[in-house]
Amino acid sequence: MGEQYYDTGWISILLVLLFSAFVLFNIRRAIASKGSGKEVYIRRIAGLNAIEEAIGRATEMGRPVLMVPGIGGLNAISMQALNIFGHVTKTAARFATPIRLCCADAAVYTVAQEIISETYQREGLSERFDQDSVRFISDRQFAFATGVSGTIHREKVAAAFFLGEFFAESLIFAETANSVGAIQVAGSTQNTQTPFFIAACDYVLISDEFYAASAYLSRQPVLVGSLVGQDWIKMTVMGMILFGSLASTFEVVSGLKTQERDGTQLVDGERKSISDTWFYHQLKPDAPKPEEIPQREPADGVTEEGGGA
Amino acid sequence: MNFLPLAQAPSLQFFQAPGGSQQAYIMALSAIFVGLLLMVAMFNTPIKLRRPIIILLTFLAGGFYVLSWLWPLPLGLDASQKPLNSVEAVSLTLQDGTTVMGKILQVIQGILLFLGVYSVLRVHAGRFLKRQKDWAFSLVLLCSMMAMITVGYGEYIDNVRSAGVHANAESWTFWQYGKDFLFDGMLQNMDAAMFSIIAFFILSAAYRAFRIRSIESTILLASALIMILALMGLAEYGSGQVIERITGGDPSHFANNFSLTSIRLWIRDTLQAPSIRALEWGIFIGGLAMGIRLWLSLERSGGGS
Amino acid sequence: MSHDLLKLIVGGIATIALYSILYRENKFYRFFEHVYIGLAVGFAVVGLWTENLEASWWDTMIGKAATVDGPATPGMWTFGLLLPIGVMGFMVFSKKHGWMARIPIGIILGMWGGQQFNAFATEMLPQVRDSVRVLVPTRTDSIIVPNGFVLTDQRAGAIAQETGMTVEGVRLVAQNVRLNPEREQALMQQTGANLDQITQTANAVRGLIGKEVYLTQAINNILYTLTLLSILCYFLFSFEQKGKFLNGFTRAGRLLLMVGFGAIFGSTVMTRFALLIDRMFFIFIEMLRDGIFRAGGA
Amino acid sequence: MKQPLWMEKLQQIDRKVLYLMLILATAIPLFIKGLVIPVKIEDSTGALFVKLNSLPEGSVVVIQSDWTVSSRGESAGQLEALLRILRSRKSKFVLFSAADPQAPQVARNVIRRVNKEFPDGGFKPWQDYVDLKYFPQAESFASSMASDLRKAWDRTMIDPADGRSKSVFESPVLKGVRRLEDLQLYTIVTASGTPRIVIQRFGSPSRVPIAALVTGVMGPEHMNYFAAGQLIGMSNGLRGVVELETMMVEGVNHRVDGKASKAEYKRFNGSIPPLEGAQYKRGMQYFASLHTALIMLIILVILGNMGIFTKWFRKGDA
Repeated sequence: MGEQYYDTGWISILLVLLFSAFVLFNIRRAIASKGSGKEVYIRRIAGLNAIEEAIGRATEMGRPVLMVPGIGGLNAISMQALNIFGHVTKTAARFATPIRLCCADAAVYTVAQEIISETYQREGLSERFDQDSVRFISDRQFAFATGVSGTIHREKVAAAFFLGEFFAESLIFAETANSVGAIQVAGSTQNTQTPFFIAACDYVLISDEFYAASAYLSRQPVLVGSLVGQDWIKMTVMGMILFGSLASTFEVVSGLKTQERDGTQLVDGERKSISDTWFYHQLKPDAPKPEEIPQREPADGVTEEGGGA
Repeated sequence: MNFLPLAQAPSLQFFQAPGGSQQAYIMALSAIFVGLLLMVAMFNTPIKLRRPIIILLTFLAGGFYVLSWLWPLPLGLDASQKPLNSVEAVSLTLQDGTTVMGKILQVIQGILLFLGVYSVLRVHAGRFLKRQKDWAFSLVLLCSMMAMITVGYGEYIDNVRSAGVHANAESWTFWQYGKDFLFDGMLQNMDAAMFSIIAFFILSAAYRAFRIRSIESTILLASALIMILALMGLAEYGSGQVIERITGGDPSHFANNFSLTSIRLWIRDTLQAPSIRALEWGIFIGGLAMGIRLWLSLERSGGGS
Repeated sequence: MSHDLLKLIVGGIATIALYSILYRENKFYRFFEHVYIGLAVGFAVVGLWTENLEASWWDTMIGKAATVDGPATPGMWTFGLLLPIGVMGFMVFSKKHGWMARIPIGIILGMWGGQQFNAFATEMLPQVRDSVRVLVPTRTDSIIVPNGFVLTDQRAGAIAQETGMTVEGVRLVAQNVRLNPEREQALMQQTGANLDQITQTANAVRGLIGKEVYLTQAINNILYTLTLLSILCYFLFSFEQKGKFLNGFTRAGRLLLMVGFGAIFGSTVMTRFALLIDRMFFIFIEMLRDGIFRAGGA
Repeated sequence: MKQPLWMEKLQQIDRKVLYLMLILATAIPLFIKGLVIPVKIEDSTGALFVKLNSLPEGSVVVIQSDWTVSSRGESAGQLEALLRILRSRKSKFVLFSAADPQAPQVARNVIRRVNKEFPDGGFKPWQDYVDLKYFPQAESFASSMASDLRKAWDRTMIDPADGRSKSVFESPVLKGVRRLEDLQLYTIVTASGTPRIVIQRFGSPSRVPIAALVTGVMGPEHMNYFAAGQLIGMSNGLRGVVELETMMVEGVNHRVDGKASKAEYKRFNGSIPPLEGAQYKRGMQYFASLHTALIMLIILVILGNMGIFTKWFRKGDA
């Protein structure tokens, strides 16, 4: 049965399992160390203060805070964004700053509704929560963009948070918010949009920093531990590349693949290319060779010609 | 063992009913009814049990995909062949199950969409009924929504009734024209308009914010400029002409390494490619870590309270 | 006025209305904004049944009886249970039963989570493999990738046999494999071989050169590896990046990151402008020139 | 340190003026006919073109068309070019979308338009292509394609010969197709990240070669997949369209009277003659406008930085 894995590659499965173990181990470690004084450390991301600063300004001006969790479906990225928004809402609720949370996915809208109302409840400010402040606009990308920019214009938001999966609409939001003078904090896991956020927003969480931000703000041991686990994975990958490069370099430089003796003269054969090296092969399962495919009986009721349908 | 039985094998599993028969309708409707009853019964679930139920369902939903990833794939098995042994048979079942799981996800997401529609109705119908600011525009929104729904379903029903005869542009009826007008004429064009409006914003953002204040922004700008220049066939051609003057058309001349194309390719392959790759990896790794957290319901707001 | 022309004109007006936000927020824009969102939500409701639930829920649940077009497919009545699960999502507005909304949400998130393992394995690991580079030159007789190669007798003989040229001819071609028309003409005269043979030989020699790593290539590979590692290092969060070396390394990572972002910016600008050009084509050529004016003139 | 007035003014041009200038810059070149701008062939586009041109007659290619009118500017040109090349190879294709319910209709419009160019009427449904319409849930659809094409593509289509609707696997296109391995090429014309999903779910890249024709936004990201061999070819945005059109008109490494070709692809050993009757189309028509727009962008960035430049020079003086 083992040879079946030939198609998927043992190494890749082992690596993913190892990486998962890193994450789980560190989450355990973080939970265990919580409150013991020797908590798991994560460094502060430069400029995270921008979030507090933005809410502060909105409060001063008495204008709403806008939050957009991207247009992605319900997945971990939107969840992470909503976690951060929960944090933002907490502060906003205390100062009675109005909030607007615009969603493009109904499932995300459901979760947002729940998280935000829970935040108000926990702060004991349920009466300040307006269900309509969490809105579903449209699931169509640019209808959503139009709706959000309309909201920005008409409500003259003072602070805008764009965190999550953003695509082309990112710049529409950023420039519109800029034109009404809102302070903006943005972060997208879509790297294609980050340069536009860099160009147009006041503060940008680049790539991974987005994950780190929610861990840092919430200080949940699960998030902190997972972040450390991610670091371990990264370091392993870095090690793999370094080791792999050195090993392959050694293999390519040190020897020729074949050396044939032709009469009395030593003739150089083919030099190994990088794809012939041992390390490279570890991560590259080959497609099955024809002779490895076992012979099987035809299934019931299936003729050679007509097929199954 | 297959979830989706082959057409020729009508031996039904317990969760199946003969297609399109009265039995199928009755069983499906009773399943809905029993489900709703169960849901009402669940109102009284003790608080202690609530979280485990959610965690278990989350775990099962994700567990299917984890299992089908871990289970060995048969080598070159195709649909017309019998599996060799039980390992292959299970693998086949898992693969069939992928389609079913996909459908389940789609159905649940679909039903949740009503929540979104409910939100839209609440906000805009409320604004209209209470005659709040901009109530007229809310009315416009509701009307155009109703128009789209009417025409959309009208066309759908008309197509079903006429067995697709009206689908040809020659035999269109009111419904087809209506849908074409609202959808192709308006919605699609407005999509394209909003998409292309970004070009204006890029221009003003670049003019306003692309300042070479720090080393970072200078590098960003320089890299972008080289990319933009090299995208332009003319700039590329012009620089090619200059290089050709120097080399005299000799492709083995050293100066060829300094053409705009060569410089851009060098930057792309040596610096851009790894930097984009490193960024992507951060996201992949984060995705894996979050996948584990959500699947096992470790996160507070992920699955339970 | 024909349907097509009407469609064009309304599409054009809608486009201009949405563009008017560039001037300032106005009633014209606001009107079309609300039309747009209304149409989009309406379309979602239409698509919900016609594109989604009908096929993936109803037809699966009820199945199909056998017809001339095909055999029967059995109905999976168990799919009926999905409706109550979805309905649980509506409990989110109830304070008492709000927890039930987490059941459908949990299922969606669980499925997403479970898929990440496979996605990670098939997506990331081939890229790790591709990032392994040779960091040291394998030949030191040239700093840059040379234009030609001095072949051993054995090698030249093998190529000559393959291409049907003389051994001397092969050697002559191998001296400089960057061909241009003049050089090809000269080689054809000198060796008496035809153009195909010469290009074939040149390619064989290029293949040999490609297997070697020269100093400049090794430097590029080192730069590649350093860029990758330094940016990965920049995104490490579990320790303070202190120390001169580490600090410099991550700082370099941040700068190199900007090179990547610049490239993305440059390439994206192309798309954005291309889409605007297409809209201009729609308004000026399709609607005005070929639509209104031609229709008016004809 | 005060700047001259004109310089300050140049740094504070009103947004609205910029917008108007951009409209003019993109619209005016559209009215000029017959412009041809030379362009160099990228490796990724060259590889795609060569792969397409090595398809044997009657081979079956998949076109997963995942774009709608909103990205017409780039994707329409790509699909048109792809169809023209496939026609010249006498290839058959399977059309569907896994990203957007509207995408199949948009693709059908393109097919209709391209078909008008051929005297024999171009691609005929059922005979030359099958239209599988839209499959929701790209992820699970790709998984089920990887496990069993027949179950994944379980659709019917009307056979024009007798007017009955039959399983698509009875059509001349899919008659010999059972698994992914039976397809010669899998192309994805897209405005989003769908190639990534296909690469993920198909697993081993050797099962079927995958090529992507993406918008410029997705270009840099997908370049990674091309470099790692997960994609065998790629066309990047409008520029990719122009390159494809150039290769169609000029051929690849094709020489007339010993003169060097205008379209060279160095990694390719052979040469490909121009396609019969090939002309510059939409790509080249938009390319001039792209130039004016980009030049305007560059000038504006320089203007925006004038203040900083002058500061540098002043420092130099002092």
